[in-house]
Amino acid sequence: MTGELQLLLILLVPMLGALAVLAASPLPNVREGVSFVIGILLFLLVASLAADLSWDAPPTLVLAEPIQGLQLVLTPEPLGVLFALIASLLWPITTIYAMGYMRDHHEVNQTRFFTAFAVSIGSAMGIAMAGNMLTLFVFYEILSVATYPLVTHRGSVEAKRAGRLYLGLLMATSIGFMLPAMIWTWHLTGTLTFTPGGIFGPEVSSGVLSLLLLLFVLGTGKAALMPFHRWLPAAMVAPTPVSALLHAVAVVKAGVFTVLKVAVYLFGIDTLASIAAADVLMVLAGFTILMASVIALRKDNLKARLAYSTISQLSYIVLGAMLGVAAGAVGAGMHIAMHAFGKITLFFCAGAILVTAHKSRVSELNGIGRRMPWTMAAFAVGAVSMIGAPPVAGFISKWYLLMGSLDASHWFAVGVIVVSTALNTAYFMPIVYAAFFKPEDAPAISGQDDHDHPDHGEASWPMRGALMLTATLAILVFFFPGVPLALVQQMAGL
Amino acid sequence: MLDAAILAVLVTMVLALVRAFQGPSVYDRILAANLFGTKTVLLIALGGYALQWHSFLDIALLYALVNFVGTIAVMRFFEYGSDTEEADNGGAR
Amino acid sequence: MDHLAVLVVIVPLMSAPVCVLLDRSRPAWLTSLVAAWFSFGAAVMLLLRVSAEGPLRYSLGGWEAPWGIEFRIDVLGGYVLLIVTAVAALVMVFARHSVEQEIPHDRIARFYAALLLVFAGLAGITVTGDAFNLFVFLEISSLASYAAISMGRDRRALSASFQYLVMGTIGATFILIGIGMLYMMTGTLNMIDLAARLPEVSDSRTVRAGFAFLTVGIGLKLALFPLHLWLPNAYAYAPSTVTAFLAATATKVAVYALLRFVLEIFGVEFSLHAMPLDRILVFLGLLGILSGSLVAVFQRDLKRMLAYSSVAQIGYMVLGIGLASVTGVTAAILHVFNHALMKGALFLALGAVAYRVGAVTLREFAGMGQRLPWTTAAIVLGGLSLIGVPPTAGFVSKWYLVLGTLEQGLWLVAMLVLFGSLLALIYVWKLVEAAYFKPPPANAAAVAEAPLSMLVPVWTLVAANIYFGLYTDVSVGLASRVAHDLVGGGG
Amino acid sequence: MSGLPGLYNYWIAVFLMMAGFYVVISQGNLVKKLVGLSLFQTSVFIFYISMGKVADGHAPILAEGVTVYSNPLPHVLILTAIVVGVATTAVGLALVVRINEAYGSVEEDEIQARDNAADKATGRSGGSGESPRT
Amino acid sequence: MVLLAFLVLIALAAIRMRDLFIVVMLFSVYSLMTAALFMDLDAVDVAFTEAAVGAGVTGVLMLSTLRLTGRWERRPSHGPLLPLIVVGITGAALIYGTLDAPLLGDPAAPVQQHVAPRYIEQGPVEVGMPNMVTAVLASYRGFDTFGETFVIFTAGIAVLLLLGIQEGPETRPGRTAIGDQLVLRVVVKMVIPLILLYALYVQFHGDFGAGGGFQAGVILATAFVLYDLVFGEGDARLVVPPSWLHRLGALGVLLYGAVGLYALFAGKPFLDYSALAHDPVHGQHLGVLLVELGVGITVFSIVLAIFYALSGRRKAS
Amino acid sequence: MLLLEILSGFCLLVGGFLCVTGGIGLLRLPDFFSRVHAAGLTETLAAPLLLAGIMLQMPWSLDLLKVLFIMILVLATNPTATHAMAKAALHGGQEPQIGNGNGQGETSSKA
Amino acid sequence: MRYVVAAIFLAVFWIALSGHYTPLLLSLGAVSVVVSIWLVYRMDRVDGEPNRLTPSAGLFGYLAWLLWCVIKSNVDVARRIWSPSLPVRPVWARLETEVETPLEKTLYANSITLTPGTLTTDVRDDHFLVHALNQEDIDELRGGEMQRRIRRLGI
Repeated sequence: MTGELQLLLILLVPMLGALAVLAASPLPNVREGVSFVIGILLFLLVASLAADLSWDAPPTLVLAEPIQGLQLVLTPEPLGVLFALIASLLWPITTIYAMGYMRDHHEVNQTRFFTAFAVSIGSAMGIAMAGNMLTLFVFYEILSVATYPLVTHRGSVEAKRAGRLYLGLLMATSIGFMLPAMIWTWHLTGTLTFTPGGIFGPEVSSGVLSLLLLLFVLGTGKAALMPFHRWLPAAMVAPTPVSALLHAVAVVKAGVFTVLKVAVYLFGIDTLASIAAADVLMVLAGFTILMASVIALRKDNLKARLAYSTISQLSYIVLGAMLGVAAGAVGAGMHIAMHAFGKITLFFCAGAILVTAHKSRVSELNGIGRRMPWTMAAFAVGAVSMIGAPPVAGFISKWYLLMGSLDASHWFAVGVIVVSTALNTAYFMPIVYAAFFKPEDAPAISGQDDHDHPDHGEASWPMRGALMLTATLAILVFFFPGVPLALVQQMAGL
Repeated sequence: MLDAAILAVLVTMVLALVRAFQGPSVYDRILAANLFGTKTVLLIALGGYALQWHSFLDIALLYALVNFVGTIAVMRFFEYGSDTEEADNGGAR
Repeated sequence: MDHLAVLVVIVPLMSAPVCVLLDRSRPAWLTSLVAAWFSFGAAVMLLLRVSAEGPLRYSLGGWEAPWGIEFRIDVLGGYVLLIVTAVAALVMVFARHSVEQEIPHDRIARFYAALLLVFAGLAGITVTGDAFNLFVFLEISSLASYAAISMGRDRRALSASFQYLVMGTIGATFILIGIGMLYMMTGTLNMIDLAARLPEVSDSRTVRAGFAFLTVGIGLKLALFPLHLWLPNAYAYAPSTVTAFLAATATKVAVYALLRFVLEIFGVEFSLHAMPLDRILVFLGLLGILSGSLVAVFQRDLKRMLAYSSVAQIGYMVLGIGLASVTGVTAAILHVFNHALMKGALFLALGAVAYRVGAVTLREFAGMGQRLPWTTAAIVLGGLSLIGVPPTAGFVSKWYLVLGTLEQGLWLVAMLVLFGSLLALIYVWKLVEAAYFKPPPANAAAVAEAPLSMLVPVWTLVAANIYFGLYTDVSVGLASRVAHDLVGGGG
Repeated sequence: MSGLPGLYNYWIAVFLMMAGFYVVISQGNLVKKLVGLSLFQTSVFIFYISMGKVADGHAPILAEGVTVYSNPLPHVLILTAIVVGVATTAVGLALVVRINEAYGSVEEDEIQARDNAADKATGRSGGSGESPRT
Repeated sequence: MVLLAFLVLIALAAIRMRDLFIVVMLFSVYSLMTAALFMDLDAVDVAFTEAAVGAGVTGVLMLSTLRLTGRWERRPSHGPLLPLIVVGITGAALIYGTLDAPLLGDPAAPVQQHVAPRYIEQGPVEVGMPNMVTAVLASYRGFDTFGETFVIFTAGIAVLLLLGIQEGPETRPGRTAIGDQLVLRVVVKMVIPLILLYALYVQFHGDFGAGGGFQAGVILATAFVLYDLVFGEGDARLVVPPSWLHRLGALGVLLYGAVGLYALFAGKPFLDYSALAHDPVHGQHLGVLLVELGVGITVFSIVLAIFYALSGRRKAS
Repeated sequence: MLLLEILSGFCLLVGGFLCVTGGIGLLRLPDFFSRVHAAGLTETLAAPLLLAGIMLQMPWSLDLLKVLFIMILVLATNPTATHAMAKAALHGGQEPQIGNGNGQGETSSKA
Repeated sequence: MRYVVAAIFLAVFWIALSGHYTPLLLSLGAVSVVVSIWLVYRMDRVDGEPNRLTPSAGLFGYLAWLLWCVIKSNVDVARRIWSPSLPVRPVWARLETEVETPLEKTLYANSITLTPGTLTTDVRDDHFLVHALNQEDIDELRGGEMQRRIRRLGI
């Protein structure tokens, strides 16, 4: 199989999968089976691509040429492959989880759900493999649109409001900032191809570069950098599998992935170091990390707390990207991978708790560890990963980030990382503690909670299996970080 | 002579126009307009002859015709009774 | 082969009286269909030939230009002609059921005749090489469109049509005055001849005034921002077929006329530099974009919403012309094409909805995603193109437009253009939300999807929207070629 | 009169055009608007015909002993334009008749008012902020 | 000059009057005056048409509309300021534009120089008819006239779409001012044959003098309009049934087109009449005759159809 | 020839005079019906006189016949139109102003 | 027969108008006359009021007489109009008539109207309503000279 064909298949498989799901809409089992099989297939494809890829002469697939001289082109590169690997690995797992979740939760419009899901993954693949900024932008926008029905899935007033905010913010930033930045870049350089070392020549003044960088990074609404972070908590009204895969992995990672790509391949790490705006953005990222952590601390709703945690974690990546040193970029790239395993586990847990125990608040979780030991154990693993303590995945990336900060002698960044670690601990550990060690609360005033299941046990097998799998992965990666690390270092040119 | 005649026709046209603007009744105006039309026919005939216009007589013939048809049309589509509205509307101006 | 140039107009034109003679709905439809497809085929062949061999001149009556009237098809004309004929061909397929439902049965044949006349008039404008002949075709199409619009079922169609008639006639008369002044100074009506003779007299006040009148007149037909008042009602209350056809073609042809006169006949140097038209166009274009989009946001009748959106889209085109650069003009011409695709798709789809449901306000649209899944999906895709979401055609034109503004360093303008896109996002999204996330009205009867003859044109256009968002060799290639011809390398 | 020097002819034509134009845009009665439109167009015809006139020329019909003819081309154009004018007026009148049947009025303001009232009644008012006038 | 003064006076009066009946009448008079002015400016054919159309047809159509819509205009509720400004600007622009215009009657004006001399010098030779206007109209710019015919046809379609024609005889009209006037009937009956023949004369003598298909069609229609006015629409519709009209109109247009297509099939450009006969000039002559006939038929039937449609409409109760 | 010219001049002068007279009458006379008479004045004699005036000047050609036709047309149609107008005015509520005293107008016969 | 007369009349009319006597135009003229007659025939069939006026010596005699009347009354009216005191005393009277056929009535009524000073305002079965500038005009009409002459025409 040639590389081009593989690339094409990587894009086509989820898209065709979406059609297959649509076609199988009357038969739920077939539909979900299709979903799952396609997920596996996709992962195998990505893995095989990654396995026999030569970085010197990557395959290039030209899809179209919407602008004269500017093609829609897919070219794998290390970071993208990493992103694709993670997304495609987690997709089948999420599908398993979703089967359990959606059925137990008696969701409607499941066909729409699985279809949009497949399209979203497909566009995430497109983002990952994008060979130039235009391609990335195209899939970025498709991803925004495709995830919209997932956010508004429930159709309630709240969901619609969230959907509006979601789409509005993402579209507004991308069309309002990223698109002009892109066009300006095109105007200045005549290319948008991702090139190691950047595309800007010396003739472009640093002021312009600063402005462009600001536009690019702020235009990436999916990176949830403050003040454009509001969509993420709002999007939590979506069903949990969505939150788990998309808002912990695909969508937000697409955002930070974009930032990283822009930083590394459009500006170049070295150029970045000389741009004033990079520092501004770094400060902004640091602020976001701290602010989001503080907010997370005050959120009682579990998914909201996780969402703010995500915002905070995403900004690590931005921070790393903006450091302007190779180690920072490596840390950022690693964090894309590492955060994914931890956060998806956490979301899986939150969903499992919601479906099984009908609890969504942190304050209700006292003693739940005894009823749902596996779930809460996985939760603990995820939490540790978030904090960045060994022996879980999060440690590795944080390590590199810290190294990068030190490398660049950015004491502000170092401080942010240290303080935020403390904050992370502060908002995750009490949950774990309460779940296992606090006594269970008496049921609230009866009658009010008709749907409460005081005698619930562990979550159903698909959910439990999925979340345990991801927790295990989070630990495994800590011990065998070879593949992602190699990829990221390749990217950073180390 | 011819010039004098043309002048006379023009003067008559002015007078007709004055009547048409003054009214007071709609019939006066119709009458004046009709007269004006007839005078135009004469004007074309005389003036055309004086200035040696080409085929001016065809046109004069046509004008005479149009003038007649126009007047008939006014009468035909002018329904009784609507004239009383004039009072309600406080004059035709 | 040569005769195709004239047949492309004559066939639909002469089919109109044939329709009247047939006087029965089915044969009339068939005649229209055949005529439209014939024209489409002819337009394709003409464009191929013209782009390969250069402009084609055809002297009508055997009298060489400037004495006789000539048809002159160049790439620009062929391009717009192709748009017009393609839309006509699709609309005619669509029309059969829609017209049978919306038009009283005994008038269908005449309605088709009117539709054909609109079509032939528009096609004629694009091919003629004579300024006055352009006026004649303009009037054929305008008169027929007044009638066609007035056939809408709402009584407001009548007042809208009247308003259009008054403003359109003022516009046409202004054009007539403008042509008269040009003729006065040059003694010719042939466009090429005019272009050759105008520079000698271009600093006379008469030519300047003529220029102003032509521009304002075309602006009226174009529904350029402050002169757009006729458009929303006319589009909103016309029969679906008519709305779709007019929205996709009429203003495009007016843009063509603007390009032809402003850039070719007067020349860039005169129009955009000696006269301050560039700034005026940019300013009005922006105002049009913003006001049109803003008003569209508050509309609840979907046809009205899209009509206001058309005002905004015209703003984009005019803005592009006003940029007076190759990129800007490319963007304008490209948007002519793309907008025809998206508005054609959207209005046809709304027509399909109207065919099944009746009215198309936001309220009726609730739950449409379940009731008419295919049609609604088409509307959503068309809407995405309207916003300019990649990979749709709308994105490509917006790209070039913003590129054009940035080339000139017009930062604010670029931002406002993109802001317009966001407004489009708002109104399109109101529609999407209603369609998918609101339950259908309780008393809504179960409806079947629109017949295939309506869905196929709709989806053809939707597919074209996506195709031309990805593969732009044809659309952008031709547009930029035309822009180079018009503006010249230096621009 | 044909010896009239200069541009007065044009100026008066312009004045007449503007008179017609004024009627079109200022009057609310639809029939009067149409009359104004016709006035406007007719005056434009004067403008055109004026430019074709040659001093001491004759009507462009071949005649013996005549060497100077006025330009026939404006005449041809205006013949066409007259037809266009009458066609427009006819369509406009037909529309007025239909409007009168549908609304019971041919006054622009009243039609507007009735539309607005109908909008309110059905609750379909679409924020028609701009009232189309002119 | 006097004519122009008349025109100004009439136009001003038309603005001020609020009795629409009078306004329409003044408009007819205005048209008539314009036509006289056209005569003075050597535009015989135009004067002919303007008189027949502006004063005749347009006036009659407007009057028949007024019958349905009422005579009185309401006082406009808007101030005249904005329109005045718009008009002022437009007028100023026009005046500005005329400042550099060639003087009236200047034989050296560009208008007289470029294209026109060929029409004047060659027209009678190439097309073979003394009336250069007809030569230009029907041959040099025959395609414009083809379009013009379609314009009128379109108007017919439009009016028929909007109003339709009530078929068959109706009851006699109500109490109109003409009522049942004997004198009128007799005189009209005497005049009509003359009008008919005159119309046909105009039709066939367009080559030589003022006139042509369009004018002839209008005059012919006028004859029937007159008949309708005096004898009532029931009778008129029996003489010329409405169902003929739109077909005739279509046939007229098609006749014109067919002449063009014949040339096209003969391998010449569309509307090249020289293909019609061996001798090109003869062909031109024949072609002009035929297309003028087509124009005449179309104009006659469409004008009459429009009149039927408007006048046959009953007042909404 | 001279005779013709004198005759023609006479016709034109008298015609012109009558024409103006009619116009004056149109202005001076008190009510609609009287004005009709004045209008008739200009049409019945003035028009033929004027036309005859140019006929007399013209060289012999078919144009003479045309002038004759115009004359006949004017003479045939104008009284008819005037008559129709008068009748309409009568029915439209125009009261003829009746001279004081000696006219015993039978206004009661109004339809 | 009527139509033949009419056709001849129209043919003369055509020849007078035309002035071109090529075979083509003459044949077109013939066609035109036929078409006109055909249309008139259709009208006659519909309204049942065919036109019977045929030119005759008597008619011309009458017209000559009428012309004399017209001249007389013209002078009279002109004199009144120019007279500073405006000596008009309009009257409106009923004029008993004995004419019968429509054509006679038309001719009579139009003749009355044609002579300035008198004006037919309504035509009834057995009387006209006549408006006159002065009583004398009415009196003259009542003298019946005009009516007699018209009846003598026998149309």
